[in-house]
Amino acid sequence: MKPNGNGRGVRVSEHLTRADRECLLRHMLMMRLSEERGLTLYKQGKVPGSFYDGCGQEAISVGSSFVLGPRDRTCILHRDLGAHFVRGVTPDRYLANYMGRAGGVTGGKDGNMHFGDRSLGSVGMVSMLPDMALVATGLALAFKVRREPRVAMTWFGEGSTANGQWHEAMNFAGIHRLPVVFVLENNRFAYSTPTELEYAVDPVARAESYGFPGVAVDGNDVEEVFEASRVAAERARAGEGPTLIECHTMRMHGHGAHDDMRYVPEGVHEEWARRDPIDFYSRRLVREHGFTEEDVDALRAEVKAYVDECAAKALDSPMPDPAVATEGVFAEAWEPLGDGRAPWSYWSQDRALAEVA
Amino acid sequence: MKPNGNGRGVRVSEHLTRADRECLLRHMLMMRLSEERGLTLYKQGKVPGSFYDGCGQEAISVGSSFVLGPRDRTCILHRDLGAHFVRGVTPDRYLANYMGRAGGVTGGKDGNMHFGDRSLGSVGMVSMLPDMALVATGLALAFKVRREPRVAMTWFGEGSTANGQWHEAMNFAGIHRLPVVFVLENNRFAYSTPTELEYAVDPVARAESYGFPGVAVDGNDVEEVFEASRVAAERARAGEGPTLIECHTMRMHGHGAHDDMRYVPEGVHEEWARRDPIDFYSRRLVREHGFTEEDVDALRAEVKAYVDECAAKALDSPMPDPAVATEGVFAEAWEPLGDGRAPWSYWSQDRALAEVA
Amino acid sequence: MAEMTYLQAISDGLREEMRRDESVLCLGEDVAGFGGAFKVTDGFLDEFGSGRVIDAPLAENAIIGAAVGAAIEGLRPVCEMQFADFISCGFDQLVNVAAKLNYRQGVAVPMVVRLPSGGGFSGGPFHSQNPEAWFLQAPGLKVVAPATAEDAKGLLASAIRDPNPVCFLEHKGLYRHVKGEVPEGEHTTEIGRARIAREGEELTVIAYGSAVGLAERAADELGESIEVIDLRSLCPLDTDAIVAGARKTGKVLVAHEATRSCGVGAEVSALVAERCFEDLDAPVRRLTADDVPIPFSPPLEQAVLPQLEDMKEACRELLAY
Amino acid sequence: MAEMTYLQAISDGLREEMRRDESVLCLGEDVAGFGGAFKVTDGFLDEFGSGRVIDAPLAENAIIGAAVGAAIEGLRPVCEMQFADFISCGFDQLVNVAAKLNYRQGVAVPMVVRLPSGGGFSGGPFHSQNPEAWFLQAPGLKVVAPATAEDAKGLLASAIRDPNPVCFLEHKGLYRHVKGEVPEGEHTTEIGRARIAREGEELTVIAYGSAVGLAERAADELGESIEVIDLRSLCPLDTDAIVAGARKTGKVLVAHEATRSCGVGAEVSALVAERCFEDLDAPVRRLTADDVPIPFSPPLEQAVLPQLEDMKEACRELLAY
Ligand SMILES: Cc1ncc(C[n+]2csc(CCOP(=O)(O)OP(=O)(O)O)c2C)c(N)n1
Ligand SMILES: Cc1ncc(C[n+]2csc(CCOP(=O)(O)OP(=O)(O)O)c2C)c(N)n1
Ligand SMILES: [Mg+2]
Ligand SMILES: [Mg+2]
Repeated sequence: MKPNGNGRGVRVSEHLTRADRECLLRHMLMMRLSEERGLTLYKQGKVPGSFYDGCGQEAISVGSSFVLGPRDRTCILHRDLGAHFVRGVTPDRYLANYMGRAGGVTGGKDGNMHFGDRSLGSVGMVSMLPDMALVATGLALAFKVRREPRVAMTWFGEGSTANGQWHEAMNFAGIHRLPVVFVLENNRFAYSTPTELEYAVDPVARAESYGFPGVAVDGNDVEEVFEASRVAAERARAGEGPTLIECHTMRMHGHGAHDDMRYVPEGVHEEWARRDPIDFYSRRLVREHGFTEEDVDALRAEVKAYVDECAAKALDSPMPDPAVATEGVFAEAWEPLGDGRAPWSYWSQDRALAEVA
Repeated sequence: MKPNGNGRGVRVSEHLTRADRECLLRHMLMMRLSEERGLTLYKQGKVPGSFYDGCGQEAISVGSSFVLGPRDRTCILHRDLGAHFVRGVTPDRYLANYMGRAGGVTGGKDGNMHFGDRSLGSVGMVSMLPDMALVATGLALAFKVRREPRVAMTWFGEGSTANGQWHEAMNFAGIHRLPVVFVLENNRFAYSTPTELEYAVDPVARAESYGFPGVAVDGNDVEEVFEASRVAAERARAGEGPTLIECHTMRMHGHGAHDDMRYVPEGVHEEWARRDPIDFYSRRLVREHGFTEEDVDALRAEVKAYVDECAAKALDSPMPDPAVATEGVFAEAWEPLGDGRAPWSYWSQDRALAEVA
Repeated sequence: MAEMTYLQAISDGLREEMRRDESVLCLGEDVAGFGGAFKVTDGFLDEFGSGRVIDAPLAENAIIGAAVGAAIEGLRPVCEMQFADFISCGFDQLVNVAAKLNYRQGVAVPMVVRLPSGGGFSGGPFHSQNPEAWFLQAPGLKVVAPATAEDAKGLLASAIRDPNPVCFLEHKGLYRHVKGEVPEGEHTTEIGRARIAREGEELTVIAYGSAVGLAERAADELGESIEVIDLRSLCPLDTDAIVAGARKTGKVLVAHEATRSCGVGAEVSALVAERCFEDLDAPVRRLTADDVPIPFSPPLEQAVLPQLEDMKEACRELLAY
Repeated sequence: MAEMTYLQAISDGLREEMRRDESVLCLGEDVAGFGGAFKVTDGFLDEFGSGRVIDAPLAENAIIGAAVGAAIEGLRPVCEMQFADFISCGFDQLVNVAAKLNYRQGVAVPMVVRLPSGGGFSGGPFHSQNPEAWFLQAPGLKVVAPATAEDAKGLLASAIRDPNPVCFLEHKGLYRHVKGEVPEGEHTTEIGRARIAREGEELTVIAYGSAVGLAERAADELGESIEVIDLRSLCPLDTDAIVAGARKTGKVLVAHEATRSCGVGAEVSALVAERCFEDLDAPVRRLTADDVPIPFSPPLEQAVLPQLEDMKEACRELLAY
């Protein structure tokens, strides 16, 4: 269950309430069902361009972003819809963005997963990978310069670790011990390229040579991802610097909806399907945390109804006014990003307020 | 004597004849005396632009390049004049290049150390660091694709290891086990920047996470550098892939002639002066290899006379014809690089010929 | 001759060259096992093997830098940027290493960088750019941008045989929409020569890439005597053809999909201004994308990129001048 | 007012802004301990501390990318490229991240990239480049290029206060050779406004950076009534000033040190062609560097870069037209 796992993975967190656990499952379900809905809209020809999802990787973006406080900041990538939802984006604005509607997060300026809700503390990804690792490093630099107990979190795939900007981000963050959490999603492929053509040695091994810990966890176990992220965020907040968390998983869909995945060896999907993060966690909630099958089914039904509602809302959203096409190239003034939602019970009202103050 | 040395350093090579040892000392002297002469010409206003040298680092470029065969290829950097000399460049063409003369290696098109003699298998460095690491990787790719037992060797400073292109070169060379030798010259500073602001952990540690060995040697001991390079070149030729050789040393002059080195802590220069690579090796030749003081003095005198002669020749070289300024932007045809000089006795006439065939 | 799409013509030209010269090799992300994001190298791995069709890691400077080294040693690397937009990630190796080596050191760098460029299908800000003008500000690079299937094959072959680094802009919007008769077997098109796509007397539209078809369609629909010049080669530019075209009709519209400021259109306009001052009956006009990132949503993208109606309007205006 | 060099004015402007606004910080190679390769930030470390004057590792994408993140969080980073040429190594973060964030996401990125540019002192192919035209092909970047000490200070202050990424081109050849009276204390110069450097009636030279002084000297030595417009801001361009200048004399010479093809001169020439067709008495001419890498040796470099004699010759030709 934990390829290259380094044994540090905590499988059952002591920092989660029943409500937290339900919240984790809820967001994984919300991601899965929203992306399935997006794919349907794509097949119906309602999504211009291409379609990308993170099916099979829901535990990673949900489990890691769940540790964040309101004032923390994120650069969320293309397999990480769950992190957008955890931070407060609603599925309607995600679906509207895919459809290029005015109601999408970018209002039609950018598409698919290339968005971030500035009012929720998120900086929208660029396509060039892994550029956002440097941007997150810069956010963390600001936190350190101002001595603020805040964390920047960003994500990237294993293929992106071959790019020079990845190295520059790791090295810079290591030198200045910046409060940034790097979540590496090793989903076995970069588009069609298998890991043996991306690197000779698993990139988690590099972390130490940048001067900070690298930990490998089961990316399909949301609590294990949560625990590694919680420790990393604490470290960062305490001024001890970055952490590289490698989450082993498998990209269960094509790179994009057009990709037939011919290149994936026989049996790999089947093997990983047995380790579906949502089924896995649902079973665990029932087995170990006093949830009933009915609780889980009810939650799934509730989320499904909500996503349906959001899809309808997205479809009602109009196309943007062509006049905006030439607006906004330059900013009139700088304004701070808003704060993100922090659903983890740890961020109780007063703690959140205290932090904002 | 071996900061961060990993104990692998062989101090006395079994692969060097007396003539080889004399040749090593000769080229170190040639580098030292040629650069001193260049600096004089610079102070006399005969060198336009700036002046850079590798004073104190002579053992590295000489010791490493000495292992190369005629068909091997080099991307030589700005502290590595010795490698140009070992491969067959003569001091007059080096000095003429600094003075922007027609007789310089680039004929005035480029300056200072930004040259490489294509007829001697060398590709002239660009200023952007460490771009040549990728070019050398590409040379090695060609060797591997063609199954040729050839090696590409390149050099870079420790500061350059912070750049993304360094990472891309290491990663690519590691994935394809390319026949390339990377010589890392850790001279304690990148311009004025001390190592603690360049990296958190000494970069030699990264090699393993790229899938090939990293070895640290005393960069002021020419035989230790030679031995590490010999092993690395053998590895490469045998298809076993790259090696990263870190040579610990100290940049004894400023980054450029204009640099007063205020930033170098008290006593550091004095400490390293005691470990001057040329004095050190001269003493060793007398102590351990049957040379006499007279032999060494005679050699120094001979090299000095030769460099004087070369300087005169360089000064006789005319400025280039302005007409060439707009020529050569595009090539008419591709032509192979020539072969480099291979003075090491191992490259006996027949072996060299055999290799060329 | 055989009917093929622009995309097939690129594949065909590349395959022909790889068969003809075993030093030609393909290097890029997903070009081997997957056959390239746009399937240009589909089947190449099987035919030519993993030594000549190489899947690169996600590192554009590595792709271009390694190609430079391999080219110096006598291989003929054809690099694929998965999208032209990613050239910004390999920019340094391209403009400082590849472009300048021959001038500085007399070291020829025979390589091609294939750049799937252009928009029109909601690619958004990072999958729609037309970076060609950057290359004209980096002396040492040749730049070609075919508009037809025949030229796509011929210019790619010529680019591969050229001893210099050549940026090959293949417009994604033409991949499947442009079809034409293409010579089978070896076929080259000289780099540096423009092509008269349509003869006319009243107005000369100087265009390249996706703007050529737009101009032809506009001319047909307007039913006016409009000459359309397809530059094909942006560096070197065919100045003679530009000057002749301007002199012939006395009215010039320069059209391209790339953004406006300091684009190739500005260069052509400046050339005409310098060389044809006495010959013009109207101001040289430019039809280009606005100076904004290329937006994703169809109505926004259409507002930014030159459309057929814009082309017709610009022609009408100049004809009426 | 105080007499200072162009270089001192840049230091002075930067220091003033750092004193005025503690969110301003300097990030670059050797800017802290060493005070910068050209000593622009000399003494800054002592005055502002290591939290605001940061020596970066040798990694330009890191410098620009980290600045983007810091700017988003409300700092005002001033990045120094040790030489403008090295922007090619940070190009992707500049053109794809910094330039497009506001358009795509409504995220302002208030940062400055200082670019010591230009040649004339045997810097060679990698220490002499003028990359400004690249930036005009990357919508979302503002671009300024002062020619005087006063503007160097004023434009840097305005660039720092601007909520957008601004490329600040400081010409190394002007650092110590250009002196002038500079307002003490706070001083800003509006971005987007050209300046009439010299009044004249017969010919208008539109220039920026090092070409401005060249044009003024040429005008003086020729003793002719030549107007010299200093663009100062390249994006946005002051189109009104360009058009007015062209209309005033009917003859236009566009001059800059950057290479020719797709340079800013091409853009200005194209603008004049579009807007002033009826007003011109002579073709718009360009005086620029040739399209070659900038060579090292003095006779070669002088052959490539515009010289005073070339400027005089170009003016004479147009005056005689
Ligand atoms: C600099 C750059 N080059 C190429 C691409 C095209 N591309 C998009 S996704 C992708 C594969 C990414 O693999 P990985 O980093 O493992 O992320 P994953 O999609 O597997 O989550 C590639 C090559 C890109 N986005 N950026
Ligand atoms: C990409 C790039 N950025 C900046 C520079 C300017 N520069 C020239 S040498 C140097 C320091 C290099 O340090 P190191 O790699 O340790 O080599 P050393 O000079 O110490 O041998 C810098 C920053 C450069 N040459 N290339
Ligand atoms: Mg992946
Ligand atoms: Mg160093």
